[in-house]
Amino acid sequence: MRRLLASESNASIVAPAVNWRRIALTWFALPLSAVGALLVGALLIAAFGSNPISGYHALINGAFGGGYALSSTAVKAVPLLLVGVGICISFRANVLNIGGEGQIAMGGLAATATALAVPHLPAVLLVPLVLLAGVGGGFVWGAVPGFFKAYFNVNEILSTIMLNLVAVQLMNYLLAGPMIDTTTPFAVTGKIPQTRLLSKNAWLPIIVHGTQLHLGVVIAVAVALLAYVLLWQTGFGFRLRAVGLSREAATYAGMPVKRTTTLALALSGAFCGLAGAILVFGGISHRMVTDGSLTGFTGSAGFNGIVVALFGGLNPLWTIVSAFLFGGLLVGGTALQGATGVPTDLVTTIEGLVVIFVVSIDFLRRRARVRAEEPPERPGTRTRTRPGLLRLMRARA
Amino acid sequence: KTGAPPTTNPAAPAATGGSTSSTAGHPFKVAIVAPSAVNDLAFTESMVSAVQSLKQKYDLQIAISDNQYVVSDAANLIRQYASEGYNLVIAHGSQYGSTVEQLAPQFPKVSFAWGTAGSTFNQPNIFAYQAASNEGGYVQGYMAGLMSKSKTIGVIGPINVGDAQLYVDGFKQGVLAADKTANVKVTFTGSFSDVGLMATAAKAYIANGADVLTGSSQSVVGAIGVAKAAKAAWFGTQWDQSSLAPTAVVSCQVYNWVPVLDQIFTAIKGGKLGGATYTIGLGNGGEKIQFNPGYPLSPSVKAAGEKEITAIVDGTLTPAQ
Amino acid sequence: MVAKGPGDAPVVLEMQGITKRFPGVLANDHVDFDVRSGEVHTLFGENGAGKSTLMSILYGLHRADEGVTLLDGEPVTIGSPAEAIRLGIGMIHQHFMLVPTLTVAENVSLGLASTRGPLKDTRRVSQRIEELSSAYGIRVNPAAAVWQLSVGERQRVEIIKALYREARLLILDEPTAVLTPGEVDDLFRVLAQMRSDGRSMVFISHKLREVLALSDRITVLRAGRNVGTVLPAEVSEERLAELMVGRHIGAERPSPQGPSPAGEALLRVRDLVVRGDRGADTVTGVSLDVRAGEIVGIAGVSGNGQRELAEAIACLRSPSRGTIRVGGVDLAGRNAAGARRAGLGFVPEERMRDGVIGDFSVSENLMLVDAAKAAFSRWGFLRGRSIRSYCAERVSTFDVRTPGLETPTRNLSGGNIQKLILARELSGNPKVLLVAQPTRGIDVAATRYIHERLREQARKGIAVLVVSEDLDEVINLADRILVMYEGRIIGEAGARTTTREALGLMLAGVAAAPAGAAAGSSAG
Amino acid sequence: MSHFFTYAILTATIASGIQYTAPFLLAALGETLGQRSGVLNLGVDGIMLLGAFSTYYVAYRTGDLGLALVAGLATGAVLGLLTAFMSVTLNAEQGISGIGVYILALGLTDLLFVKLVGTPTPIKPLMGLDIGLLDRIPAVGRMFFHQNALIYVAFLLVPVLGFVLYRTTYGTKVLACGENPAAADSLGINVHRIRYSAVIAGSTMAGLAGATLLINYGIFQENLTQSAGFIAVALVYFGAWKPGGVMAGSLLYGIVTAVIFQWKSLGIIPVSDADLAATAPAVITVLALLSVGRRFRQPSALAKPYVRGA
Ligand SMILES: Nc1ncnc2c1ncn2[C@@H]1O[C@H](COP(=O)(O)OP(=O)(O)OP(=O)(O)O)[C@@H](O)[C@H]1O
Ligand SMILES: Nc1ncnc2c1ncn2[C@@H]1O[C@H](COP(=O)(O)OP(=O)(O)OP(=O)(O)O)[C@@H](O)[C@H]1O
Ligand SMILES: [Mg+2]
Ligand SMILES: [Mg+2]
Repeated sequence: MRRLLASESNASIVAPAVNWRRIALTWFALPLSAVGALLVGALLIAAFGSNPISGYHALINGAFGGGYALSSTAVKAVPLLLVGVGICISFRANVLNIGGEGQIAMGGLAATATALAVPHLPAVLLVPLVLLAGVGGGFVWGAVPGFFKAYFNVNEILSTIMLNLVAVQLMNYLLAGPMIDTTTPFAVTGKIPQTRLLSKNAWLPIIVHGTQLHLGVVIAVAVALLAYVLLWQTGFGFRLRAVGLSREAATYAGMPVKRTTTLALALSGAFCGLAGAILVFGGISHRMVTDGSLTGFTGSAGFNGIVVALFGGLNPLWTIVSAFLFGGLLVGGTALQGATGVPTDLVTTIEGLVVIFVVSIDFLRRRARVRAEEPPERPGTRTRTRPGLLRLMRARA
Repeated sequence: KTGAPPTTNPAAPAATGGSTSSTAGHPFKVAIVAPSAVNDLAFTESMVSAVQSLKQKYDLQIAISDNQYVVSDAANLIRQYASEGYNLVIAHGSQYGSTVEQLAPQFPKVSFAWGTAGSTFNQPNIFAYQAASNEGGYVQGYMAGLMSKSKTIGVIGPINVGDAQLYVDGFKQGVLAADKTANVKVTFTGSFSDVGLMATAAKAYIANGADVLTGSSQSVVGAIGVAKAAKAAWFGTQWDQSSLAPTAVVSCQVYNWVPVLDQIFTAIKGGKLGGATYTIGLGNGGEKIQFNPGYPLSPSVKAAGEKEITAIVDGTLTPAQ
Repeated sequence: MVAKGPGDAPVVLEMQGITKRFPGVLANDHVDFDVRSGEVHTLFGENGAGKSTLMSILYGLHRADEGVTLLDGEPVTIGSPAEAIRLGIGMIHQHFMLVPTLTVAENVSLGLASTRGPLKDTRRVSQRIEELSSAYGIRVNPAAAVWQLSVGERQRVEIIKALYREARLLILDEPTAVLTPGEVDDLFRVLAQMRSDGRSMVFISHKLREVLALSDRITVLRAGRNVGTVLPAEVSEERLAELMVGRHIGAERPSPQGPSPAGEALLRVRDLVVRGDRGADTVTGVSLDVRAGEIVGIAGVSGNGQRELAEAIACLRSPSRGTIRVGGVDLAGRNAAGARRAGLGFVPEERMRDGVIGDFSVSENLMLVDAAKAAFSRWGFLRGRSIRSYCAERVSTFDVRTPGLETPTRNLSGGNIQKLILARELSGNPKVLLVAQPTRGIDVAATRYIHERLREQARKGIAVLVVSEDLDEVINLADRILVMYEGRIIGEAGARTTTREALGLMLAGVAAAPAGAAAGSSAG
Repeated sequence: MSHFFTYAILTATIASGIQYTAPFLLAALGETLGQRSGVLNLGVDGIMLLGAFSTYYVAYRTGDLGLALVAGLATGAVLGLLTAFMSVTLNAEQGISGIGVYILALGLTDLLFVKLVGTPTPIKPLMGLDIGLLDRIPAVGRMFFHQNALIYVAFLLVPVLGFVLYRTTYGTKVLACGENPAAADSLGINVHRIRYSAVIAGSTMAGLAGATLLINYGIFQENLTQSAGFIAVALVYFGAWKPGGVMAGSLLYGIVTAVIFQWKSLGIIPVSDADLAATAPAVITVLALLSVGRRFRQPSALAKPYVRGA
C-alpha cells in the first residue's frame, strides 16, 4: 500500500495550475471586504452631498499623512490591538468575550487607584506597577464570567454584557465618590467625575518627541507577539486551542478544561485591562474622567477590538496590522468630518460593513479552499469541508 | 456629527507652525470641541451658534468637532487644533479641563477657552467661562413654586457638575423661596447624553405626582416629551425649547455666549491670551428668560417671575451658589 | 434466519451510471445499482467506498453529477428528501435522525401535514403509531420523549417513521451498528415482515454475518465503483471480504485460547457504583480484575452501564462508591490525566467527539495527552522538532494512512483515526488499556488490523479491557467475557467455551452466569 | 423608606417596571424564536436601533404613529432577512455577524439622524390604553391596565409564542431545526426556510421592541437602546429558551430597574450611592442565574450553520 506521508506525492499528481479565484478568495478576501465597505461608505458620503474622493483623501491624510497623523493612529490603535489580542485568545478557546468595555474600565480603575495610592514611587517602578494593576483589574473582570461559565455553566455572553453594565456604574461611583479629585477647589470644576491629576511618575513616556507616540504602543505590539507565541508555541496555548475546538476531546485527554476556560477569559480581560491602563496613563489629560457612559472612557474599543481581531483573522500578528488600519479609520474619520461635514459615525458604519462583508465572504473562502487545496488523489480518499471561520483562521505557525 | 458643515474648511492648507498671533488680513481661526451634537438644542448648540454669529464681526475661520464625548479623543483633537495653528481652541465641556490644563503650557501661543468652569488653572493662555445659571434657575424655580398644585416638583440633572449643578441649586432655592412647603426632588442620571434615563426619571416624577418638571443638559429632550404627555409644566435651560413642546414649556433660560466671546476676542486682539474668567448672567445679557407665548401662564406668576429677574439684574437679589 | 424474497420480482429502482464527485474525492464512479420488489439488496464495502453517498443521492440529499435514477421504469430527479418521501423512499441513517427533545409522535409526524391545519394533531398521530406498532410488533410509546428511549427503541421509532410515510423502498444505512443481537433479531423480523408486504430494502452493514443472513443480493462497492453483485448463497465471508478490499485477506484468527494468563491483576475494580447522567445509578456494584497479558471483553446491551463503567475507570466520572486500582495505584480523586499517569490508556467510544479534535492536525492529535511531557515541552514551550519526529514515528508504526502530519484529522477515515488514537494511547506504555467500541463502523480490513494490535499489546503484558456491543468482536478478541446487565456483571464466559446464542441470552439478562465466575457480580 | 410603600407609589413603580420590561421582552421573545430554530442573532441591539429610528422618522415626518410602527416592523423584517441571509445562506459565524449588524446600525442610525432629522424633536406619545373596566380595579388596574397598546402586545406575545412553539406543526419544525436540523432535513423539512422565517419573525419583534422603546422615550438619539438588545439576548439564556422564563427574566430586570429609579428619585437612595444601586438589575440577573444553578441545555444546533451532509 502506498504510504501517503510524503507531501510531495500531491505535487506529482496535479499539474500546478494557477487558480485565480482561489487566490482572490484566500488572499484578498479581507482586503476585498474592506474595499466593499469603503465603497458603500463612498455612497453615504455622496448622499451627504460631498465628494467621496476628497473625503477619503482627507481620511487617509488625517490617518497616515505625516508623523503626527501616524502617531495619532498608532496611539488610537493601542487599545484596539490589546482588546483584539484578548479576543483572539478568548475566541480561540471558544469563549465569546463581549465584555471588553467593562474590562477596559476596570483595568483603568485599578491602574488609577494604584497611582493614587502610591504616587511617589519612582517611574521605573510606578509605570510597570500601574500597567500590572490594569492587567489585574481586567483579569479579575474577565475571570468572573470565565469562572461562572466554566463552573456554573452561566453563558458568557450574558455575564460579560451584564458585567459591562456593572462596570460603568462602578466607574461612575468611584470617580464621583471615593476617587474624585479633591485637590482642585470645588468652585473650579464642580464635581466632575474625575480623579486628580495622576502622578507624573506613572505617565507613559513619549518615545518620539513631538508626537503622541508613547511607550504603550511598544507594549501593545510586544503583547501581541507574546500572545502569538503563547497560542502556538506553548503547552498552554495548545490546551487552550484544544479546549476551544472540542471540550469533550480535551476532557478525555485529561486537560483541565474548566481552568483553561476561566483562564482564557481572564487573560482576554487582562489584555483589555492593560488597554484601560494605557488609556489613562498614555492619554493627554492624565486623569481618569467619565461622562457617565462606558464609551466615554473606552471609545468603544471593547467592541471595535472584536472587529479588529476578526479582520486580523483571530491571529495576533495580523491583528497588529488590522488594529493600525482601524485606528487610522477612526483617526481619519475626524479629518473626514472636517473636510466634508459627514459625521464620524460614517466610520462606525464602515466598520459594521467590514464585519458583515468579512463574515459573508468567509463562506466563499471556505469553498474555494476546499475545492482548490485538496486535489483529487484517489477515489475514496477522505476530505472534509472545513468548518467555521474560527477554525478556518487557524494560522499556520 | 455635524449637521451644519463647518463654515470653513480646516483641512485646507493651514498656517502650520507659523506665527499664531492674529495679524490683519489673516482670518482668525477658532476651533470648537464639544461633547454633544451641534444641533442638540442645548449646550453645544448655544456655543456653536454664538461663535457663528460673530463670524463676520471678527473674520473668523471656524472648525467644529462635535459629539466628542470620549474624553481621550477630544483631548487628541484639542491638541491637534492647537498644533495646527488655531488662534483659539474652545474646549466646551467641564470634562475637558484637565486636557486644557495639560496642553496650554505646550502651546503658549494658542489661546484656550474652557467652560463651563471657573478656573484658568493660573495659566496665561486659558480663559474660563461659565454661566450663572443659578440666576435663571432661581427665577424659574420661583415661578414653579407658585404654579405647582401638587406641591411636587421634579428636577433632573445629568451629572452634578458645572452649570447643570448651578441651575439645579438655583432652581431648588427659588422653589423654596416661593413655597417653603413644596416638595422638590432632585435626580442626577449620571450621564450627559442618556435621553432614555432622563425620560425615565421624568416618568418616575410624574408617577410620584409631580406637575412641574425641569432639567438641564442636552439629554432633556425625552423628558420634555414626558412632561408634554403628562400635561405637566416644563422649565428649560441653556436654549429655547418651546418648539419641542409648545403646550408644556413655560419658559426657558437661554444662554447667549456672545458677551463672553466678545470679551475673549477683544482680549486676544489686545495680546492677552488668557488668565481671565468670564460669566454670563441675567445682568450682562448673557442669560435671558424666554417665555413661551403659547403657554397659558397666569399673569400673576409671570409678573412675580419678572420681579425676581429685575431684583437679580439690579443686584438686590443674589441667589447663593 | 430469514426467508429470502423472490429472485425474479420486478425491478422497482434502477440507478444507472451514477457519478458523484466531492472536492478531492470521486465518491461514486459510474455505479449501476438496482433493487427488485420485495428484496433486500445489500451494499457492501470499505469505509469510504461510496455506499452512503449512493444512498444519499437516492434520497435527495446529494445530487449526482452524472447518471439517471429510474423508479418503476420512470426516470425521476430527486432533488430533496421531501421528493424522495413523496416517491415512497424512506431512509434510516446510521446516526439516528431524531429530535431528542420531541416526543415519538412529534418525531414521527414531523414535516407532515396535519389534519388540523397549522395545529398539531397528536391524537391522530398516536393512534396511527399504535396501529403500526401492533401490525409489525414494534413496541413504542408515542408520548415518550425520544431522549428517554434506549438505542433499540430509537431504532424502532425510525422504522415507524418510514412505515408512517408508507415507504415502499427503505434504505437502511448501518442500522445494526449500535444494536445488540437481540435487537438485531427484532429488527430483522420487522424487515422480513416488510419484505413480505412487498416493500424493498437497501441494506448497508459492515457485519459479514448479517449481510449473508439477510440479503437477497449483495453489491460490493470498492473505491466508488461497483465491483460486482453476488448472491449470498454463492459467497463465503472470506470471499466477500476479498471482493471488498480487492485482494486476499485471510480469515481473522481468534486469539489463541491458552490457559488464563497468570499475570498480576493490573486493573482491579471493586464494588463500583456509578451514577449516570440522569441521576440514577447505572453501575450498581461491579468488581472485576484484568491481568497482565489478558484481554477481557465486556459485552452488554448498550445502556446497561458499560459506558459509565468505562468513564469511571478513565476518571471522567467519579464513582459514588468502590475502588479502582491500576497497577496497585488507587485512582480515587484523580482526573483523566491522573489516571493516565497511573498507567491507563483509554480509547473512547465516540472517537470523533471524544477521541480526537477534527480540526487539529494529525500531529496535534497525537500530542493531545502528552504535550506537557518533558520530552515535548520545555519551560512551557513546545519543542517542535522532537514533536515532529515523534509523530512521524507513531504514524508509521501504527500505519496511520495520512497525506501528512499537518493534515486535519477530520480528513482521515474512521479506521485511521482509531489507529491514531491507539498510537497515542499506547505511547505512554500503559499498564492497562481500556478500549470502548474499538471497531464500531469500521470496515473489515481496518478492524482486523486494530484487533491484531490489541492482541499484540496483550502479548506484551498489558491488561486490555475491551467494551463492545459487537458480540463477534468480543468472542474473537477476548480471553474472558463479562456480561453486563442493568449495572452489574451477571456472568462470565470463556470466549472459546461459549456460543453466541448463550451469550445473547445472558445479554438479555435471562440466563444466569455459569457458577464460579472469578470476578462476577458482587454480593454488595 | 416608609413612603415607598404608599399605595400610589407602589403601583406607579410596578406600572413603570412593566413599561420598562416591554422592549426587553419583545426583543427577547424574538430572539427566543430565532434561537429555537438554531440561529443566534447577536444583532438585536442594532435591529432595535434601526427599528427605533425608522419609527421615529416616520412619526416625525407624518405624525402618524400607526404608520411609524409599520416602519419599525418593516425595518426589523428587512434586517431579519439580512441576518438570515448571513447566518443561514452564507453560514457566517453568527456571534460575529451579529456584532457587525450592531455596529452598522449604531453608525447608520446616527448618520441618518443627522442627515434626515437634524434637530431632535419629540414625537407625540402613544396614550395609555384603558382596557374596559379593568383599569378601574384598585391598584391592579393602574398597574396593568393603563399602559400603551404596545405593552399589551409584548405581554400577549408570551402565550402566543408558547402556543406557536408547542402547539403548532410550524413550532415543532422550528424546534426540530434548532435541535437536529439533519433530522428535519431528512424528513423533507426545508431547514433554511424555517430558519429564515423564524429569524425574520424574531427580528420583526426586535424592530417592534425598538419602536416601543422609542415611543416610551418619545425621541430618538444616538445609541438610544444603550445595550438593551444585548440584555435581551442575555434574558433568553436566563429564561432557558422558554417564553415564560424569558418573561420572568424580563420582568425581574424591568421591575428592579424601576424600583431603583423610584428610590433614586424619592431620595431613598442617596445621590452618592445612586450609581452603585444602578448595578442592581445586572447583578441580580447574574446572581439569580447562579443561585438557581440551572443547567442550561441550549438548542443543540444553536449557532451552527446547517450544511447538508457535513
Ligand atoms: N462532509 C463530509 N466531507 C467529507 N467526508 C465525509 C463527509 N461526511 C461524511 N464523510 C465521510 O464519509 C464517511 C461515511 O459517512 P457516514 O455519514 O456514513 O459516517 P460514518 O459511517 O459514521 O463514518 P465511520 O464509518 O467513520 O463511522 C465517513 O466515514 C466520513 O469520514
Ligand atoms: N459531503 C461530503 N463532502 C465531501 N466528501 C464526502 C462527502 N460525503 C462523503 N464524502 C467522501 O466520499 C467518499 C465516500 O463516502 P461514503 O460516505 O459514501 O462512504 P461509505 O461507503 O458510506 O463509508 P462508511 O462505510 O464509512 O460509511 C469518502 O471518501 C468520503 O470522504
Ligand atoms: Mg456510510
Ligand atoms: Mg460508516
